[in-house]
Amino acid sequence: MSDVFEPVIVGFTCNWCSYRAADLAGTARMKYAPNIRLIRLMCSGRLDPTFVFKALANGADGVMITGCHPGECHYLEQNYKALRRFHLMRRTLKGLGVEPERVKLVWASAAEGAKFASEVTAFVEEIRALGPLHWGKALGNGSTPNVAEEAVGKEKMEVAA
Amino acid sequence: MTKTTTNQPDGQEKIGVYVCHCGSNIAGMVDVQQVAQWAGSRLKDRGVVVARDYKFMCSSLGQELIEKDIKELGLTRVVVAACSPHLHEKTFRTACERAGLNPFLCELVSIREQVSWVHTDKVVATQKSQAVVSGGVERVLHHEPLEPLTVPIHPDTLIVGGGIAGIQAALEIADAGYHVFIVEREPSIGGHMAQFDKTFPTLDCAACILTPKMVQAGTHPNITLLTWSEVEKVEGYVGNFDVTIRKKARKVNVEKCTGCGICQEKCPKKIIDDVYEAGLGYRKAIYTPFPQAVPKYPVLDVKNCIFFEKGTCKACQKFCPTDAIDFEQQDEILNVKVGNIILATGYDLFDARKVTNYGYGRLANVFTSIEMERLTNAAGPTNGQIVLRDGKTVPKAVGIIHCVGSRDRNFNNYCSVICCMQSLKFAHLVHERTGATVYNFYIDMRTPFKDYDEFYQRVLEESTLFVRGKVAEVTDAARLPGEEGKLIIQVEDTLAGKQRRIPVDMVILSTGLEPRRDSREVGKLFGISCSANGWFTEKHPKLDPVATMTEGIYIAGCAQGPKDIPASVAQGAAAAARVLGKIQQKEMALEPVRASVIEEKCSGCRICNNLCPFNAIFFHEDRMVTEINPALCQGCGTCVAACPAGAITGTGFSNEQVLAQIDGLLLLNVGDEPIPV
Amino acid sequence: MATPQTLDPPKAVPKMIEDLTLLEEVSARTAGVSRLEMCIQCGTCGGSCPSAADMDHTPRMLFAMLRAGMRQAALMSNTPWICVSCYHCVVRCPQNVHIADVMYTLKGMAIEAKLFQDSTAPDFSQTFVDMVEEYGRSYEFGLATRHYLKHFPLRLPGMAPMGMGLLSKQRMSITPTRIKDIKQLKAILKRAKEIEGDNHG
Amino acid sequence: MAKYLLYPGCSMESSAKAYADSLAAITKPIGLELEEIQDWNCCGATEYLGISLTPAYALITRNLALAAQQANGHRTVVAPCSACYLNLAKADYYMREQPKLGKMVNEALQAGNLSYKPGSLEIRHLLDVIIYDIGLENIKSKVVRPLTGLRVAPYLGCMVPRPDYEGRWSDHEHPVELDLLLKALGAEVIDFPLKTHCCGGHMTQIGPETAFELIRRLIASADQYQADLMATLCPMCQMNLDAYQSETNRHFGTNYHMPIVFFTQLMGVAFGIAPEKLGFGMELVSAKKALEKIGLEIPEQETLLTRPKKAEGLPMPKPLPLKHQVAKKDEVEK
Repeated sequence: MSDVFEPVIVGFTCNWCSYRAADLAGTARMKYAPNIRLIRLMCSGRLDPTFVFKALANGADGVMITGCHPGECHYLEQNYKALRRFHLMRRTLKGLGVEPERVKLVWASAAEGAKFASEVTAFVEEIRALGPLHWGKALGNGSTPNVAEEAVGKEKMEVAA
Repeated sequence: MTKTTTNQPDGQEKIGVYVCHCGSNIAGMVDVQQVAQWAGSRLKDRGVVVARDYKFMCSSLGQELIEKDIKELGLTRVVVAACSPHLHEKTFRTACERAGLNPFLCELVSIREQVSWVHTDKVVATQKSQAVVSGGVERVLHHEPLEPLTVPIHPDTLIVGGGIAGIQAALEIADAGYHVFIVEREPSIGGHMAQFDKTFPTLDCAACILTPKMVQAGTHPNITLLTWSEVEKVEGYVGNFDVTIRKKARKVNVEKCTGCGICQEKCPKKIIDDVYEAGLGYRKAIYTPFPQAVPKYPVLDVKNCIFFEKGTCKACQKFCPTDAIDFEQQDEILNVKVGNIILATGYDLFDARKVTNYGYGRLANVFTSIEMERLTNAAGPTNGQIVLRDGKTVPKAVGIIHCVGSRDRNFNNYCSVICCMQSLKFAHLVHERTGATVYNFYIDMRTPFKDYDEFYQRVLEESTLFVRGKVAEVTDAARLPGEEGKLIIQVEDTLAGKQRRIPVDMVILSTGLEPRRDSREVGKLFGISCSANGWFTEKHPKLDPVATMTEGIYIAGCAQGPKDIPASVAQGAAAAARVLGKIQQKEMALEPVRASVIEEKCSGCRICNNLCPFNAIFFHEDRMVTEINPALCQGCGTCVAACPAGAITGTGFSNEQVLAQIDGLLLLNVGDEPIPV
Repeated sequence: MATPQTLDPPKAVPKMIEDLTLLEEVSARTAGVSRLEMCIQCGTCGGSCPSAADMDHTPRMLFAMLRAGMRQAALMSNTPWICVSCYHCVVRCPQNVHIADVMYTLKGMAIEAKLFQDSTAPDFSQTFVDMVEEYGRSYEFGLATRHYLKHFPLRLPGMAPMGMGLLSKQRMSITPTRIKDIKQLKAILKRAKEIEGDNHG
Repeated sequence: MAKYLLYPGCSMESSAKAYADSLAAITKPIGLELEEIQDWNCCGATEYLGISLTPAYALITRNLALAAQQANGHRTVVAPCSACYLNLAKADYYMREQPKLGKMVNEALQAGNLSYKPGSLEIRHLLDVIIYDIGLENIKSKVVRPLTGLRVAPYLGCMVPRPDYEGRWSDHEHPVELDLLLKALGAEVIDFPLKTHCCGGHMTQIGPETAFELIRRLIASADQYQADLMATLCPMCQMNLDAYQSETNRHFGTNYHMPIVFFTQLMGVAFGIAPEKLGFGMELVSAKKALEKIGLEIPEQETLLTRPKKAEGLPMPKPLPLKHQVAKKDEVEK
């Protein structure tokens, strides 16, 4: 193994579009960086900011959120809510001293396997350039930092507002 | 097959892990034996009591393996690492169920589409597979046994749109013995097809094949025809929709009207008919759009009626032999209960005036395809004579331009499907009726279905001149001798590699199809989504083309995307078959991926109340708590993520499940110690 | 002992070597996002072009040549030089290819590779640019006389009345205007040329 | 502080002096305040872009950088010349579309201690500002000598309505803005089919035969419609059609006499400003005879080439509604 930093990325996908895009990338045998591990949600609107902070705290170096294109949400418009949460999350991360670029939002329809693959590879390179996060270790293993949890609560109020 | 380990459980849960080779599809890139071995030893503390790998888990032998372990080892949870859950989730859930385990205690994780097929390093791919399995194991620990929800299905059906797709669907369901409501916005059913003259590739007369179906729909005892009506509100959910329909005032008492047509004859107000005659002909203020209209009752166009404008006239009333004209008639609001809804709302035509370089609206003898349909129609404004806009001159040379407004990023970037064949049909009709020289300008000739290319061959035989090139402009600015008084089509003949200027007398623009201008509002009304272009989105583009993401709502015809008559009819029938299947079941099971409120935790903040696109969340003012209707909830989980009190939980995708999966996925990254639960 | 047989070397090398980097290079050197690779060969450009009759290849054909990697033939084509920048093709192109800007790129590449059939157009551009670089403003009188003397000496007598007309009507100045801070402009252009060289040198 | 920054362009000082003079004469009556960008340089016309990318864009953008410095809160740069307008708009647009280009250009500008943030200025053509900000009602109210009886061919040329990155014009092919303005001045505006076709651009310099054909098409068509003159808004168009008209006549053996004037000159006439203050007389194809027509009776109609009015036969489709709202008088005052 080389000494190149291999980041670990957690990817959140929507059951209807981006998870199917990942399936399509597979069916079409498109190659992309192996650093991503996917979690299937029903909708990007399901993404609780806690999930992102938890992933980063538990050793992920980056989080990729994927959902249907604006206007194409299978639940009509919930991806817009994901978009708003995404911006708030980036702001919160910045406040916590983490590069906001570690969280990325990508729209990918079920037909966009190629886009999904290239976005993953590109994001891995972006995170590689940022270097390891080591957030979890600094804050004690495994548990979501309290600051983040508080921020999450506050954020929810803002999203709903 | 290698059986790796059998552990004695020390926790309450006993998990079985099954790693599939999928022949060499997975085993070629992932060391499946190592994954199974690793799971058996490393995840022993997490409750894994057995971990196996097997050549084809989805085979009956593979499934029996799981069933046997459940029975013999008393497994309480199952994780299968194989292909995408979209492929075989149901297979393995069913296997569990057969062995007496609640099917929702099984988790399928993908190591094929998301690992072996997309990565190239076996060591890394194997590591990733381990992480994915670990994520599945952590997640499955938080699964709960679920029971599917069942709802009764009301046997009546609502069909919105009375074009050929809607008519077909209605007849299929009505013939099967169930009641159908057709809601049509226009005064008559028939849709666009009623405007056409001939239909490709057989050149059947459109009216000859459509009219019998219209009559059938109009007289069928199981069909309630609601023309000149629109849906205003849809409430409820699959099996139990409450629909509010506005029946616009016709100003004609249909109980008395015999459809004799005297009112239309006597009405003194003549108006350009923008709908049925595509602006080429006229109608009266009281009218039926065409002679074969179903129902036969006319509609009074209040906006253009002299009586409503000036307070005098009433010619229609004076001459009506049955006293059917009722100026006082008001809109009616109807409420109907239906179990399923089919949307067959059709399309709008692209507005050719937007392509200013083709001069439609500026140059008199540039026509659109729908105008051409009316010109060729024997019942049209010229009795089927193909003439210029002066109403008399027969053209000697005609240019037909394909792809107008389609396959063009300045307008619509999709192919409208029907235009090539439509253009060939016009080429044939112009040739047959005028003997004119006909040019067809195309980018690519698309004639893919049964007998279509044969029709192309026929038009070629008729000496139609085909020019491969997208027309650059149509102009009346003569530059060369022979161009004066003509329309000049300037185009690059791409096969000859030269710019050409071709003088013609008449230009026909084969305009594309567009989603209805109000498709987004209609989609919202019925709770379904539209593609970026505005077509209704089907549940699956290949395997579920007439269902939508909302249970109980189906789509058919051009509302789903551009298509020709055979395809529209097929979709109408397909949607009907789906609806009949549902009606026959009498009740249906819903996927139990639903959100619910833990009332003790709910603070009554109402943050979630406005987030639900399906109106499944309602608030109890008296108790100050929120509740979710499980039949309306579609399980997106937005409210779960938004609840600041953590009072909403989503079955199948609960916070605990997702957080545990994160833990599992990152197991290899947080030291090498077991994760505290 | 048999004489060893030797194979004759091929008498001629294949005439055309496909250069598949050409399209990419042209696209990369064009301002904005050229979308050149999106061309569907529909011919809207060739049909729209007011000067297509004088072109060796219609723009569409030229793009096919770029795709086929015909570097020499594409850069030798007079097509970009005949382009009048009327943007008819650009607004009509169904794929939104930046056709006019691709033409500018091809001119630059042709000059760089010294591939053109007739130096009139490149000279005109170069003379114009030289004057702008010198004065910061264009200098029509100097440009016209220099250009016509070199390329259309026979036409000059015919043009003279026009030139005299413009002069007498004060529509042409015999002396050039210079901007105040020409030093600043020259510094900017010097740096710009260095950047351009680093990119495509 | 003027509301608009003016980028005059090189031609306004020489070949298009009539444009500059007439513009100066009409700004006051219509209340258009223009402030010239200090020490602006040539935009490179259509030539520099064909030589080298970064220098060409740096040359253009220096003007935007200077304008932004001078802007003082106002964002609009007005260019009366089509090529200048397009080059400025194009640089601003492409630097946004392709940030790499913006970076390279700013690196170059750095050498002159300048910088420009793409998108910070709004670049508009003079006609756009007159129609959509000043407004037709306002202009109509200033007309004291309507151009009644003068048949004018509105001629915009290429680079104003195309490529139109910001969607400012009613159409790429048949925009109505110039027609509306000339009609407001009382002129009889012909439905000129070639109103946005090309005048030949720089081909008069490098391939005269190509250019002569393009000039012929325009003049012949305007002549066919019996236009008394053509009104343009571009110095290059005016130059090509006016100065090369006799050469074109000689080339084809024709005998056209089609005066080409700037629309601002006609505005001045309608506002009652003396022709000599408007640069009349500078055109090589004299507009004298055409101008004599103003105020005289309308010539015979029957031979005029116009599109047939629909009287019988099949009805025509309705025209597409205008994309933008032309400003009303009171809106401008706000």
